[in-house]
Amino acid sequence: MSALNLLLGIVVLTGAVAALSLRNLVHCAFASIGAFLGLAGLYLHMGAEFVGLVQILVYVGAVGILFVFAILLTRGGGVEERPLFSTSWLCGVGVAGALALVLLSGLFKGADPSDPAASRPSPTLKQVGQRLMVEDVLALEIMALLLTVASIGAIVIAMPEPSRKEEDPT
Amino acid sequence: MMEGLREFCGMIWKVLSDQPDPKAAFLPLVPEAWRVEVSALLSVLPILMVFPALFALTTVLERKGLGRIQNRPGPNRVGPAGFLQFAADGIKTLTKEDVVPRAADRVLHFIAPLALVVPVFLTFSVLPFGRNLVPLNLDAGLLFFFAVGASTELAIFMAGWASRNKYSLLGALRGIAQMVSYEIPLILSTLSVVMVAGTMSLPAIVDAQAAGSGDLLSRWHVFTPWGFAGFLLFLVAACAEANRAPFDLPEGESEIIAGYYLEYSGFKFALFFLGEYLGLFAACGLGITLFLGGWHAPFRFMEAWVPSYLWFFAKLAGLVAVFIWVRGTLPRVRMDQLMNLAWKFMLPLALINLFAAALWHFLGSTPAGWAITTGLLVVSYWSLGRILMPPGRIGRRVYRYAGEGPA
Amino acid sequence: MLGSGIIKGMVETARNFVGSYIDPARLTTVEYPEERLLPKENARQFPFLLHDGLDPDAGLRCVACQICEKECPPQCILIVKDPVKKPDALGKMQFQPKVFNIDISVCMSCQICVEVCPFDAIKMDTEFELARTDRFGGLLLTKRELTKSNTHFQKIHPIDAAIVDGRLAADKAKAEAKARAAANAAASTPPQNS
Amino acid sequence: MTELQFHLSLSALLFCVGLAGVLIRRNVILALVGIEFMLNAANLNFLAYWRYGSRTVSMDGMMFVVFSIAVAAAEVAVGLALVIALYRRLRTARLDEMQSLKGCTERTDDERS
Repeated sequence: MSALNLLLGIVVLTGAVAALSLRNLVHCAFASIGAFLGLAGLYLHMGAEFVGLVQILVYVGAVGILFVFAILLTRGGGVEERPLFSTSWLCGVGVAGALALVLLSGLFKGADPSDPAASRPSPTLKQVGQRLMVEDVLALEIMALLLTVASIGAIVIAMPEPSRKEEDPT
Repeated sequence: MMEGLREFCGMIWKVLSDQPDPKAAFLPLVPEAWRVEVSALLSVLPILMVFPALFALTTVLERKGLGRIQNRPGPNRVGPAGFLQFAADGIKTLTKEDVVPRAADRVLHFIAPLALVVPVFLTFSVLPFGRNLVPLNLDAGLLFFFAVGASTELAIFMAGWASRNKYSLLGALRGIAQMVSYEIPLILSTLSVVMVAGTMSLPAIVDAQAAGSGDLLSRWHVFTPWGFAGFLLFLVAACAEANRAPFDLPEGESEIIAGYYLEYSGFKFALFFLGEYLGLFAACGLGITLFLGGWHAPFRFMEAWVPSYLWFFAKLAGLVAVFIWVRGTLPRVRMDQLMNLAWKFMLPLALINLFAAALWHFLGSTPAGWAITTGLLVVSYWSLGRILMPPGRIGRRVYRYAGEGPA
Repeated sequence: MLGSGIIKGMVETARNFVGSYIDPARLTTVEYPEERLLPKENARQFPFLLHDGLDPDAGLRCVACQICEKECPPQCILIVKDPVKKPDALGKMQFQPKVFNIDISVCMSCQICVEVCPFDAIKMDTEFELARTDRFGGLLLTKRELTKSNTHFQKIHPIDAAIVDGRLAADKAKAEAKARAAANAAASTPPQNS
Repeated sequence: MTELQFHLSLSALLFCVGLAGVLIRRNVILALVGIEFMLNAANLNFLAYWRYGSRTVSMDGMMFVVFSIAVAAAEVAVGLALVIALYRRLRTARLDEMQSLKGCTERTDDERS
């Protein structure tokens, strides 16, 4: 566990906690983007160059911008005056905390998995491309279809409905 | 003393002339423990020095050039022929009061200019400036360029939102809409190069364009039908990405005053200005790398005389001059025209160009390949232009009071 | 075809760019502190007082009649008459102003003082470089600062100056002829009984 | 703690933070952000097992992450479109105010404020 890894882990966790607890929604969005960037750093540090860069491109360049736009479109730009958390927040935190306890205890109780990968795998982009385009090409095609359907569906859902008055002549 | 000077000059010469590893001249002088840090510093410092200097020079030359285009002399007061204008501007911006609006979000207002400039500097790290002169030879260099470049949109939003000014927010939203829209044709036009060269590493793409021993002219991608079309698409999209005229809607002075950096003054404003120009340089550098042969000279024999990085910077200057020329010529487009151009014209054309590049990959540089790809691109350009701008819908403009109007 | 207009425009701007280096007539800009345009004949900034000859005191045309002071709409002129008469350019004894002040922060450049002056003693100047480093300095002009030579007037308003000089010369000639006739008619009579 | 354990525990914590956010935040958009964190935690898990597991030569973990990121992008696009459509209809983006399925379509005054 290197210092850089630890630092990136702290960035990710603080970003995530801040994103879900800040009062100003735009700050939440920026904090979540910080967490995504930290994750991208972790991926890059693990040697997954392609995935790390895709993480930046998708999460910072697209998803973060989408969050910000959605916040502004739902008038969430200001500071929230009303309570942030639901009345049963204790329950939610309890469930999440219990899950964390279970996961962590399982993680550290089991046999200590030693690092077998002494050699750093760093697949070249060509290998990744071969894998995507040759072996997993069906999954890729399905993914392309899914993305097309999702984008068309998103446009259809978010399109303004024709106002009732125009529809109804009465 | 003289001996040391001569040695130093020899070292400089070793760096300036195209060495296999330019840093190799310096590194043996450094203690073993510090080599990694010094090597990184030697990679980073030239970028941090050369490009801001280029920015300073460009601001003066741009203003002079625009002046000449409008038949006026341009700045000519400070220094010889006005060439020290950038120093005056710099001193002015640095000593100005840094105003932060009371309602502004102070933290984000402070971070925004940094969040713009830092990624732009990072994009330079994958560009090959010369033979063996690439700071970071990434396998996915192009992906890195776009991934890092995408985060400038966030900085723009940050600036616009944190200022708590409706014009700032409008400018930021315009900027994001424009950059998101033009990112698609930009990436698609570069993908044609990736497809033909078969790599995303920028030095490898440059190598793919080197002239063979038998070639008279270099095999630059711009000299192929798909490369030419891709280069034009790239230039237009890069112009929009860099928010330059005629796509400078995010800052449109006549409509929203200065857009997202309306509430910035002093040093922060200077940082935004710097970031904008550095973004332009980075886009030009990418265009040179992908389409104009990178640091290669047009003819093979020229590469022996002139160092490779000089070719790169000469091409960079040429491209920046083209952008200035376009800025001096075209008026700002309207928002709907901007979106129509991106989605209805450039996106289909970029996809067709990708198809043409695929055809080229199979047909090669044969007469059939040339004829088919050229025909495909010209026909699609012509028909898309007809659909987008049917002749007759836009008539000849008649001036009521001047010139050829009705008597 | 789409894009031909852009190319046409680019050619036009390139022609302007190159042309501005080749053909200096294209550059219409006047680089002001070094190069100056001649002031326009009808330009008017603030009034000044005229004097004939070289001595500003002796040749002052103003006779302190105070018409301009009364007519001035914003009341920016202050005249204090000198009780002692002095000979003017024609040798006639006339009053002169002891104080003649114009507050140009109040003056609105209406030129009424010029219109009403029967002696052609006050005219509009074309001097426009009135900027100062101190805020209130140079706003109150005294007689010494206001008095300028007739040659200055001839330089800034040549057409007006020719008319005025012609009229004054005619008056002077008439006065001299009259004086000569009077001298010839009655050589012994003293000149001061009008 | 080994590298694998570090990454796995980070992933577990990130997942739980995201889960807590989904459960307790009243804003729909932040619930979506929480879901994104949970997805990212899963991605981190995949990559950690790929990198520190026994079969590093096969790129299965990476492929899972690539496809997962694509799914996440699609999910965010549709989810935010839904949020915007809901906002347009109900004029609110808060989960506790979206209660027409509870049967109380008439909101009382104190709830509306």
